[in-house]
Amino acid sequence: MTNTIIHMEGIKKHFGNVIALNGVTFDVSSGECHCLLGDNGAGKSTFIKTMSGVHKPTEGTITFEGKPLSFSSPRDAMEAGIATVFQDLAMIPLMSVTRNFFMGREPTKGRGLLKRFDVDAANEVCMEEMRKMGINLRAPDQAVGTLSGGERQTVAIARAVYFGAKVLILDEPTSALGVRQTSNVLSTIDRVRGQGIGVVFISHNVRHAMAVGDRFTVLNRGQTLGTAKKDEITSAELQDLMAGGQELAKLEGSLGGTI
Amino acid sequence: MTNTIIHMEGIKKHFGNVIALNGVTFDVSSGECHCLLGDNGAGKSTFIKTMSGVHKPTEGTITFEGKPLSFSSPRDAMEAGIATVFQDLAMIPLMSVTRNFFMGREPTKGRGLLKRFDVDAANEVCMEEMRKMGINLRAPDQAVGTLSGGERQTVAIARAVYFGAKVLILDEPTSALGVRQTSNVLSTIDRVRGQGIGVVFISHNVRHAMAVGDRFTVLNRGQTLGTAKKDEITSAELQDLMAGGQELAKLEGSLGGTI
Amino acid sequence: SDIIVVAHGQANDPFWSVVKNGVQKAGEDTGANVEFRSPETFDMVAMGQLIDAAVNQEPDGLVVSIPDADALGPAIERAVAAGIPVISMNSGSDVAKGLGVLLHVGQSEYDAGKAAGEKLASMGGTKGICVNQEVGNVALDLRCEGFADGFAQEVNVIPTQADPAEVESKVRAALDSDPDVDTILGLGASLVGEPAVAAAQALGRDDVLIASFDLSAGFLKHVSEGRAAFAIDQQQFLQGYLPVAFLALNAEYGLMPGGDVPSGPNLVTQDAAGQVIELSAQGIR
Amino acid sequence: MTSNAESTSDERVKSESLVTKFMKRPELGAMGGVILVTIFFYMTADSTMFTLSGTMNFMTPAAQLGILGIAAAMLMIGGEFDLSIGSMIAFAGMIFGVLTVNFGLPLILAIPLTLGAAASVGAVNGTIVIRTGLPSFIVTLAGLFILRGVSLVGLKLFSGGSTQLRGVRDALEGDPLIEIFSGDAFESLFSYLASIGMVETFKNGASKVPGIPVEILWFILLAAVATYVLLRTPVGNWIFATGGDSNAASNSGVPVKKVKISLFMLTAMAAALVAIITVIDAGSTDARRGFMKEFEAIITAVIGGCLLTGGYGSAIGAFFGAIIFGMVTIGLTYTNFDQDWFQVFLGGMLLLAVVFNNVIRKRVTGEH
Amino acid sequence: MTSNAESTSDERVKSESLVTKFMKRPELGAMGGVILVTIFFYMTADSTMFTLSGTMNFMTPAAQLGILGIAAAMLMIGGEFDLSIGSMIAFAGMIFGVLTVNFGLPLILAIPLTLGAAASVGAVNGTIVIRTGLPSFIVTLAGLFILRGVSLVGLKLFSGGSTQLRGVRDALEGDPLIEIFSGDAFESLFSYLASIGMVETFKNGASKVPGIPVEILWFILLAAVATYVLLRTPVGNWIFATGGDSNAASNSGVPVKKVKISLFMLTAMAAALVAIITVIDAGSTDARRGFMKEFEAIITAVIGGCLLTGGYGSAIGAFFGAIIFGMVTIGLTYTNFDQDWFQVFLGGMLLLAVVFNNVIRKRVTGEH
Ligand SMILES: Nc1ncnc2c1ncn2[C@@H]1O[C@H](COP(=O)(O)OP(=O)(O)OP(=O)(O)O)[C@@H](O)[C@H]1O
Ligand SMILES: Nc1ncnc2c1ncn2[C@@H]1O[C@H](COP(=O)(O)OP(=O)(O)OP(=O)(O)O)[C@@H](O)[C@H]1O
Ligand SMILES: [Mg+2]
Ligand SMILES: [Mg+2]
Repeated sequence: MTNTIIHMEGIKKHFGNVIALNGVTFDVSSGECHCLLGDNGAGKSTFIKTMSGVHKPTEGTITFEGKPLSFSSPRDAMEAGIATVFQDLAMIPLMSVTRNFFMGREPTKGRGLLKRFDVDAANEVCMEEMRKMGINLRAPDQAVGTLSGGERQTVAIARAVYFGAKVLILDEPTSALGVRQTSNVLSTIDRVRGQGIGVVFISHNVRHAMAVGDRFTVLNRGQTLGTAKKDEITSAELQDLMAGGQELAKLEGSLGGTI
Repeated sequence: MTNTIIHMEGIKKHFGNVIALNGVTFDVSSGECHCLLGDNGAGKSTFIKTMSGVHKPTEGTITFEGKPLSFSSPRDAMEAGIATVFQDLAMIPLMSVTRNFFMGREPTKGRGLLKRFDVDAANEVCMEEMRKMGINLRAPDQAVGTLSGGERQTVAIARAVYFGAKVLILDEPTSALGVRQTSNVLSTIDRVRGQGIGVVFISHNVRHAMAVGDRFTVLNRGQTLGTAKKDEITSAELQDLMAGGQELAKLEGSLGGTI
Repeated sequence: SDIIVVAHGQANDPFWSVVKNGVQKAGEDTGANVEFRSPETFDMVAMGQLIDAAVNQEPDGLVVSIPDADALGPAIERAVAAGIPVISMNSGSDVAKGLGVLLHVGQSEYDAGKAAGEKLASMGGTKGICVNQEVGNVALDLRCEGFADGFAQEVNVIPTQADPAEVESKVRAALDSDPDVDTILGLGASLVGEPAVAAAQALGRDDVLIASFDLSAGFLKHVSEGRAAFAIDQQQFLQGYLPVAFLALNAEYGLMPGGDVPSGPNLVTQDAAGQVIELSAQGIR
Repeated sequence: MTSNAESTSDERVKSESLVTKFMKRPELGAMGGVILVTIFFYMTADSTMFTLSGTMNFMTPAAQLGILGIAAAMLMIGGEFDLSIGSMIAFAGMIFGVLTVNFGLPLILAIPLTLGAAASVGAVNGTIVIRTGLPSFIVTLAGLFILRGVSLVGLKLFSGGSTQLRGVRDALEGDPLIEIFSGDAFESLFSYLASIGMVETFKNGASKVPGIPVEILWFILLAAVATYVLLRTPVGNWIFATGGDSNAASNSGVPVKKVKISLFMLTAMAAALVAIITVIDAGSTDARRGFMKEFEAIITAVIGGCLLTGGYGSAIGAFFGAIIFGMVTIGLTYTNFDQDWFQVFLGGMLLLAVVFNNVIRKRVTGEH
Repeated sequence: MTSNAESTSDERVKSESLVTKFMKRPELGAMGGVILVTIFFYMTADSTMFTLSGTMNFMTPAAQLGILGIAAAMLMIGGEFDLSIGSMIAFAGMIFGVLTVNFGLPLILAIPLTLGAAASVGAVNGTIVIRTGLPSFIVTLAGLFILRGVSLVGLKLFSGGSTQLRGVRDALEGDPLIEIFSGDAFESLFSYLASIGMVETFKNGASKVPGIPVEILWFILLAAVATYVLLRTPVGNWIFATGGDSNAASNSGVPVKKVKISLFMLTAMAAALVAIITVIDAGSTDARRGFMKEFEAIITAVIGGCLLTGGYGSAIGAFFGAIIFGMVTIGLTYTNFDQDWFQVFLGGMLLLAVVFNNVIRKRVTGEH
């Protein structure tokens, strides 16, 4: 693949005596949606955090646009064009929606000493982006801490989509979303992929993954189980891999095969 | 219904100038799973928080086992036999899994001045309950803050199931769970319902709701859209109600009708 | 010989830094190995512990100030019982003998306050305030008490914190709200005396009599130029110097004076102030 | 993508009066306290307290405290404390005194050097906090002791044995910059006002208020700039984010470390500014300057509505907090109460002021 | 339900040495500081510092501080501060002095009454904090001023105008309970040990160590009880939960309000205990007793690893923290350093001790 944006090779990550990642290899190309799947605690979040500069890998190399690179902070990764929706959302509850939306990348107006945070423009962009995702905010200065779970998650997604220049990483972005918002997010993924952005999508929902994914990598207990293209695998096989090969409890019948 | 455990009538809740609930009526009987559905920000979490004693309703009455009642704290609700998995989980990140599991209801041994927290028994119960849900903890004294998102959610669910004597309220319990854990939770709901416990289940996943729900109540913008029995409604109808009647984005084809 | 000094005032307090300079000078002059110690704040419990620590080292002589005989008594008695010669200085003249202390060098705080009060009354003061920057410090409270008794007119105590700006504002407030106040006694020259003069100047009240305990170069300048009445000098350099010198001599030759040494009070008025300024700037007076 | 039919009006929002909107701003809560305290003294204190000269009198210490308090508030919003600012006043005062008296430097050099020295200490504090991950409470506590100790040693060294270094005023006689850092501003205006009777005068006709003490102007300036920075610039957003959750902020691309170090430098420089103003004013400096001021600065910030946990507060709040504190400390002297009750009174008034503006705010905004 | 095949051994956990496990406990980190400080003084101080009598000497202030520090640590773990404990020492001392001297009550009455008075003030503090939702910092700050002011007024009233009340020792002469609250324990044992030469004596033959000062025993007792409560009882779990996130704790059924009020009562009573011990020991009390102790108690807790944000820390940590602080403050007098450098030294040692145990802990546990 000539258009690989980011390539991670043999990533290991230890927390004290806990081995969270034990050699994971992964890449994402422009214009594709690469799904990262796996059981709870498999290491997905830890992995994407090394990709977005939050954690330094204990071992392994990162190649960004062909050059070896190591992000020393999330800001570096962001400036390289990587935007992330973290599983814990990285929101400040006491701050307003707009301030959270633009945190770290505030639009300014004016010049020199008068260069200031362009609050009006920011409010407008923020309301508009949220509306695109299916949430009508009451006011852009509502504190994020008083938003509902789904509203909050939508802020994080809208923010990442707005700033995701080259790679967009989404860690379980639809977990708290309603049906309408979920379908908006999935179609947004489709749209940005069309614009040549590489998307890393983490989900526990096989159906969501199958709906937008081009490739699927499954992690299990800190290691890669393998990568498959969309046409090489079925929902059922994927679900089996995600469960780490262990049996599922009954009830499946009424769920129609996939959870 | 003679076996109604809790009945909430005309519940309103205002936060300053925000109207979160505008007259919601809801009840749950023993041995049933009553699903509470609705769009993001519809007021589901706010509603169940009034049910579990966290918020005092601005207006409206609560009848518990036939007697009018008002919980003055979550502890009261808990002592009445209501256990809740909150959407934000109500976990203390710095504390160990076991300590979180038993927070507020610690098992003791010994007597009088020597009455003490029975740490060993607690650890054992906690590990065992987590295992039942499909999570093998490394150690019961790991801090909850270092657990993965799904692991953490599982602790909250296992705790509520363990202590839910009469009513079990689950606010989007499966949002961060893997397929294996999800199927465990769904089958757990089925099991406790069989034991005569009333379950309130909030979800955005129509399929999960259909899989375990007996009745479905849909909230929209702080008001009840209506309640339906399982055999009175189809998935598609339900999903339509949950989206608040608004159109969904495309992509549905590949999702096979339900999100 | 080893001599340890335990005092209740801190090394960064202008008054006590002069005492400490006296201690050091005596150490240099006699060749004794001296150490000056004090608790971090006016704290009798901590001071007792410091005396205990000193006693444990069994020095050849111990110098203490005794602002609270009840609290420090046991520790001092322990030193005496251990055979360590003890001299008290600064405060405690009335109780020293009873504790087995050999002699006392200093001035009674109460008497000094009283002397100041009498002098201010004789200069025509009719209503006074006593500005206390550390209320609850018994040594300072005694000064105000003495002042009130010696002045024999109405005296109000103004408590303040150790901040010159606040002292200045409070003195202004006191003068502003009660024009009858015409006499101010400060309990520290740089912390109270100087701001008090500034406050009176700002209000154009040249008639106010201002006196202060202890010396500072700035306050002495005010005295010499007539903006303040006088400063009360305990000559605390002596309180540091003499006991150390006595104990050093005692260790070497067994010498010891036969009675207490009064180091003050000495009122520094306009004529004397000029010559004292330089010495004060060097931390000797 | 979704229907834009719903306009901005929302059936789930009750309409809100202007007063409510106003009271929701935390900084304005502290104003309630100021009003309460003013009313109290208006009724109990001597009338001279609220004359122009009386007001200047309690505003001067309030301004000195407020300069520190506003800086402390910004640092606290950024999630950290600085306990060394009190000692920093003594330290910066010592540096400034030595530069002007012993080295004879003019203000144009002495002031930048003093501010620079303070800023570098602040940078060291910040760097230690960030490198070690220790709470700033304990790191700057060490700074509290160390700086105070160094000031003592330095003063003794440069004054030849005394803990006081004097002669600053003489050394700066005629310095062109002295007007900005000491004395009173608008002097001619005030003497004009006095001559036409708009300002009280002494019996001899001189104006009772020679001008506005410069620290008050600095105080107001700092409050305005700090408010602007906090609310209207990207950096302000970073400060709130850093204090709200430094992990989340860092994950969102906020340069958390730089923000924190800059804030430590800012508080240190605010302390140095207070030191410069007070040292020129008094003409001398000593080792006890600024004693306990770190504490009062934090009090000021908290009265003004800052949360100790960070991420919430305002500079305007600290501004009013300083005025409340200044008014209460000085005010009792204007009353006829027994001065022994000073501390009881101070504590009681502080509590009352804070509780009062809390009650008002809750009543008005309908929170629980 | 799921396979139980996986045994407890997990391929994703590296094995861990005993040392690592040990060092992971935060409280033991503070031990590193104690060791460092000990080594330092062992090399620089007079050899008498680590004799039995020297040890008792620095342990006495450490114990008095530690009693406060452990209580403050528990309160801090519970998410609150109490700035009024320093003043509470003066207040409780005043009450105790008045009860014994002016009213002539025996200890069996005076002590419960004093503790009761302190506890009710603590309860008031706690109730105000909970009712108003104000930060405890500001509420107890008001308490700091009020209690100190009341002590001053009370002392003046009952001592006839002085700020000092004397004669407690005489009033309690022969009281049977006095042994528990003052002086030294195991006196006969120690004089026996001295007579056989196991304990150092003065030149004149008297034992240098009359016994173990009772405060040290109280200190150890309190540390043990507090540790037991925190780690081994439901209440301990509630305290951690309350401080960690009072919302989440309350939602999980922890009686957050009761926990907080009890902790405020506890700290107040700890201060009263220190007051009783020191007043009997000194035989007098004055209005400045306990000045700044609130501050030192918080320092102690923080050195011992408590987080200011609550929810984390230990009583054992505070125990070692108090020993570090006591050793550093008294230790300097055993060395030849000039007293002028005392504060520089104190600050430096504190920072060093804290940084050191932090570095050690990180190195050992492999955290970053
Ligand atoms: N800071 C940490 N210290 C110790 N262990 C950690 C830490 N962070 C993560 N872990 C452990 O590493 C493992 C991987 O966690 P991670 O969050 O990456 O899982 P995940 O795949 O994202 O799971 P989920 O689907 O539940 O979100 C977990 O078992 C977790 O307990
Ligand atoms: N404390 C609060 N102050 C102001 N508004 C609030 C507060 N809590 C909730 N709200 C508002 O009330 C509405 C209902 O919130 P709630 O959390 O109940 O929604 P929800 O149905 O649970 O949504 P989700 O599915 O996203 O979790 C939201 O619009 C939210 O912004
Ligand atoms: Mg995850
Ligand atoms: Mg919700």
